[in-house]
Amino acid sequence: MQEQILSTAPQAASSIAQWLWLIPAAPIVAAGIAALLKQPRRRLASGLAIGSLSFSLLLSLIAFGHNVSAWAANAPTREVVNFTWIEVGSQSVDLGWVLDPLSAIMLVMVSFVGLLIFIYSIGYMEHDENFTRFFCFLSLFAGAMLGVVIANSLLLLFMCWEIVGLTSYLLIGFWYQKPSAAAAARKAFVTTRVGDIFFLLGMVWLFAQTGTLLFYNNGAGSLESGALANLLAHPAAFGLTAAGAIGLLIFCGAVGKSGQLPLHVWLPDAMEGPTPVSALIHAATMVAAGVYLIARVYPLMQTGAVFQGLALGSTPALTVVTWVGAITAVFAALIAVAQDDIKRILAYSTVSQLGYMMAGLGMGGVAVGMFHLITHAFFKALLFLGAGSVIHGTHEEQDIRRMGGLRADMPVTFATYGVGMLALCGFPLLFSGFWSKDGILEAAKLWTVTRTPFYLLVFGALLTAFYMTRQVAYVFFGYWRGHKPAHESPRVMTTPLAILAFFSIVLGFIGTPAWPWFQRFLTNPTAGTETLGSHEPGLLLLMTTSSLVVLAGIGLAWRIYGGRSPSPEEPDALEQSARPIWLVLRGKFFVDELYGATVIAFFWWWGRVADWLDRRVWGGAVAAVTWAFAGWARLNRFLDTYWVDGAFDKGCEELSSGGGLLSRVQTGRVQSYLRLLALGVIVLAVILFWSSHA
Amino acid sequence: MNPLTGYLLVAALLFATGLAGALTRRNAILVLIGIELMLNAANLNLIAFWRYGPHPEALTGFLFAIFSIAVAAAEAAVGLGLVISIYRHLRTTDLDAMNRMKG
Amino acid sequence: MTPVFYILAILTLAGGLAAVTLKNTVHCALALTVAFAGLALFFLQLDAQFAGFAQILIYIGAVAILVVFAILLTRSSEAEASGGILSRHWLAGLIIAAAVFAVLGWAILRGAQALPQESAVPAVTVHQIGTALMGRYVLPLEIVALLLTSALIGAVIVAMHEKESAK
Amino acid sequence: MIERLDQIFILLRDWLVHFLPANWQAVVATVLNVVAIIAVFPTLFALVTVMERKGLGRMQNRFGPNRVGPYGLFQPVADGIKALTKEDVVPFRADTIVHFVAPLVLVVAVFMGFSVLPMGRNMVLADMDAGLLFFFAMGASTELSVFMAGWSSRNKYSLLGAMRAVAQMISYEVPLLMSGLAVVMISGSLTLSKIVEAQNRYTFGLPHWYVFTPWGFAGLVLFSIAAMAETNRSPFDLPEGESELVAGYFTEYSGFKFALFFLGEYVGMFSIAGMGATLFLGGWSAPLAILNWVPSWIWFFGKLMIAMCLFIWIRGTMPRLRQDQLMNFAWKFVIPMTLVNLFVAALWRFVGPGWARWVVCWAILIAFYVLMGQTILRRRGLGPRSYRYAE
Repeated sequence: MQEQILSTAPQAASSIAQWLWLIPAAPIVAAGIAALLKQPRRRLASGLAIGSLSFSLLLSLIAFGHNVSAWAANAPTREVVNFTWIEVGSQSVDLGWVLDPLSAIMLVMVSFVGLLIFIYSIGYMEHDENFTRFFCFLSLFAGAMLGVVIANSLLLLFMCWEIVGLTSYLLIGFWYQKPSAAAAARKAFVTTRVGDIFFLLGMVWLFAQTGTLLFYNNGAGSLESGALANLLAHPAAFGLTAAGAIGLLIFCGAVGKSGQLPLHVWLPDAMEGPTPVSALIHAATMVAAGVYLIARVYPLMQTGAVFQGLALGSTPALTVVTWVGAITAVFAALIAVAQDDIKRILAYSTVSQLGYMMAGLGMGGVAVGMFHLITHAFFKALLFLGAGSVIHGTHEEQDIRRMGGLRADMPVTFATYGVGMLALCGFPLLFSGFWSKDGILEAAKLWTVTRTPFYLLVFGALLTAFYMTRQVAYVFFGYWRGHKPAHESPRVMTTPLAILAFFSIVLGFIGTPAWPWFQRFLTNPTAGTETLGSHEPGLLLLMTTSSLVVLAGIGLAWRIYGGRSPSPEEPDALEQSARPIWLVLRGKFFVDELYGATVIAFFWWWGRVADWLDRRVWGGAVAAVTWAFAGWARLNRFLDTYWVDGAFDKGCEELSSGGGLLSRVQTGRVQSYLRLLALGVIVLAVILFWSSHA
Repeated sequence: MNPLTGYLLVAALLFATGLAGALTRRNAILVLIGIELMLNAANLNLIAFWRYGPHPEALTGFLFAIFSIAVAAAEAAVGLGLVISIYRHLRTTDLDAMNRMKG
Repeated sequence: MTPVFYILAILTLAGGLAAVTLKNTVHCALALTVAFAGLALFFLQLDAQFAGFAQILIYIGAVAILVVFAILLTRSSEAEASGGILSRHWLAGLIIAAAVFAVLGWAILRGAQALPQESAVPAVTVHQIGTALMGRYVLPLEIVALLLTSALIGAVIVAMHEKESAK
Repeated sequence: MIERLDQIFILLRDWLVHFLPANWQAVVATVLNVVAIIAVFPTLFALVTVMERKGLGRMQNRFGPNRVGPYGLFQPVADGIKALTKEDVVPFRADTIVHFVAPLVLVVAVFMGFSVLPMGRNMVLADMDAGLLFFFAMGASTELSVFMAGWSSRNKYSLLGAMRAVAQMISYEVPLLMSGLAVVMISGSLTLSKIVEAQNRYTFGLPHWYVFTPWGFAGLVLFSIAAMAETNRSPFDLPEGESELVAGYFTEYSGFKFALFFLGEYVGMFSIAGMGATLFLGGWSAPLAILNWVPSWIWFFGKLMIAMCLFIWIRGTMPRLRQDQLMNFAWKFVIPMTLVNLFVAALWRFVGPGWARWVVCWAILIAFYVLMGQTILRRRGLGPRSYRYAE
């Protein structure tokens, strides 16, 4: 194992990088304090959480600015700070954190969106008696997430990753009184665990191969040329290099976390949690962590790829990522078409969008995927918060068929929600979603392996537009079908909506093909991913196509659902036209049932078997042994009573009389003891001397 | 005779005196005094051996003496505390009277 | 064997003897302090400055005072008037003590020639003592510290009134 | 010339000694030192008594002694003569020997204390390696003499006074020692001359006296409190509270023995004040770099005198404490504070130079002062009197 250079020898990390750890530390500390608070200390708890997170935001902005300026000055934009965590013999496990464009951008995004959602939660959780607990969990989550972002060691990343998983579990099951919530929490936890097992395997393998888990360590890190060459040298199964295999294993973890096929099942159920949680964890940040992870270990996946024409060729690992992403995108979008729960729709759309990101990573490289991640984080958070505000305003109503005409009752929500929806659909030119999604589509078009993902993604775009329009039509248009009239949400909830809306518009413009600042910034340092060729002929055509697709989707949906507002009882328009398909989509392709019929059923059966074994086999054995011993004991008792005791009693009498004699010695007079002691000393000394004589 | 022997003899004499006191006096406090004397005799030995020992720079005996002084202080405090609390029960410090565990 | 040695020896032994023989308990205590002082001087004579001062500080400054307090608190300075000052079996005690001394003395004299002769004065500074205490002997030091703490607490608890009866 | 003046006593001694045969010189030099000490401090004592009596008089709106000699300067002489000529009364039941020995022990122990005090550059009788320890050892052994005096005179006032005094001295010896320990911790030496040397440095002409550091300041305050209690000065003068115990443990003393006690107490005050000055006020070092030409011994004695004035002033100002208050104060405030101070000193040592340690140390000290001084003692208030016997 190579010599670990701790705390970054050559370019000594700037003080900002040195203090980067403060960013995750602050919320975690806040969580620790909040955990000790009593329930009534609401203001303090929320104050702590928000204060700490705004502190992190401030630091993140500073770090970001620092990094951008370094980039602008063509200085090295990656600063790492490493330290040895444990040392076992010659092996030492190092942890550390890294400040590079990737982490800088993520830091800002996470802390900013998180902050807005925290503020929003004050309003949303107002009436919950576990307010402080909620904020404790939230800050813990934020801290862990930021930890994931800055981690420079797969191990540290994994730790924070697990904490994130834990908080997700806690927050999904926040209303654990609801059995459905508890079940959802458990489901989420277990499902993600499945992915994490592979992640862990990949990690171990990586350590075994490179002897380090640090990403960057001045050439000694596992993502740097030396280690990569080594990894490339070792072939693994199925024509994969060790690099690719490890990458795929890690990708499994990402699949679990960001709800890709086939581990997506937990994400829709996760909507049982409070809406801010859905927004923060299950739309904006945590699920994006998977994507981020892939972006982080991208070199691992990409190494060995060769240039074909003007685009970089793919590797098996990347191909897998791409396919998984593309399929998930369409799959989830299809399901989303047929859902009635406002949050469920958004959940599936999240899954699908994550699929987009994955595909983008797989085909276009870090910049493409990350760009969509960032924009998506904003508008999806916006949508969720909007949904939350709708739910809040309609007294915990979640079924979109029981809403309608809300644009009048809650104008702010409507406006912002509309923005979010258009952004998600990728409405041409104006909205961020358009640009980011366009990037992905273009990457898909240029992809050297096959075109299929491209068509899938285009179809996905159509569907996205469709279901979002459907939802909006249901919720905000037509007339009110609920019982109690709706009301607009308080300022503390609407303000974040407005801010998010603003960003989900403007963010797009930092990454337009005309001025791909974002891509340049991001791809500059990370190992040679190509910036998407912005002066590439097909671009305009592509843009028009995607716009047309989007418009088509919106128009179609509007034709079907627009204006009219069916009563909750009457079947959905699609259902009337194509019932079987509808049922399939409605039933989410019956994946849950499938798992239920296979995996869970198997485990259930296995449990039965084990139970039977316990009762019958082992239990029987134990019983037999028991009987044997019982019989033996009876025999002993017999012997005791008739033989032993007699002798024993006799002996006892003897002893007690002897004790009586001895007890004379114990007068309770200290001095007599002392005398005896001294006598003993004398005797011993004399013996000693005589023995030494002889 | 060599100096160390002298010190040792003095220490032994002191020890014997203390022992005699501890063995012959009735008053618990005086017994304690005797014990203190014995301890000090031991200290004298330690210091003397340190001084004339082969490795005075190792400070072994010296520090042993220091520690034993500290311990002796603790012993005195506890012992006298005991005597006082016993006196509270039995109204006497006569050791011969203190032969019961019941207070 | 310097005259100083003899003086000190006489002083110490006289003090010790008085401490165990005198009738009045307070006198015993005072005699004890004389013995302590003598020992402290012995230490000084043995070039163990630190130990000597510690002896004075701890024994004369603290232990002797404690003893005196105990004597006054238990009124045992008057108590002696009733009944003899000697316990029964005192004779046995005396004999045993004598025997112990005999054994010790015998041992010392037998080993006398084996003992090391006059040796150089060890130049030991407080600094060395401190380093030794903090270095090689840090564990005993900690233990003694614990012991003293527990002894302090124990003494307080033992001597405290069970019932809060203030007079 | 300046050096001459500074070392004048040393030079004088050496000049006197050099007449003698070589093998005598060392002994005689030592004797001379001792004689000097024994000569100087009683004189000082005499003067200070006048000062005290006149000062108290001023504070109480009356003239102090002003009959004997100019401004009553010879008053102590008169007192001395009186004391010497007075009959030496020994109570009938008194324990004669102890009664006789007690004042001697006191005086001897007290004077021993001076042997380690550096009263000027190179002006220390025995510059011992463990000087501080020696000093405190001597201070500890005075307690016994007090007890002897009280117990031997077979007088309940004396006995009560003695017990009070001993209890008080024991309780306050702990903080006295521990506030000194802070200094030892920083200067890293038990040798008083070294401690003074450590303080005899200047930045911008200002001295490095320990009193100017947080822990030093707190240490000095605690030290002086403990010192007042140790020397039975008011407000801690219960042992000799005239209004309660006539004169405490030396009620039964008269004539010269009484004078000895008086002397012993006073000289004890000197020695402890000198120790305070040595530990915290830089001993014989000048308060300003530019004043270094003034002979060192002048600074030492000046500081001593200032301390004495403080003692007198406080005596004229403060009311007397009650026994239980005294003890509570010692065990529940002073000792904890000294412990905190020790900790702070350690912090000071290990935080290292820089503004940070100032802030931190002050913060900790003030916080604890507020915590204990203001809240704990306040809350307890003045409980009812409660005495405990072993019965």
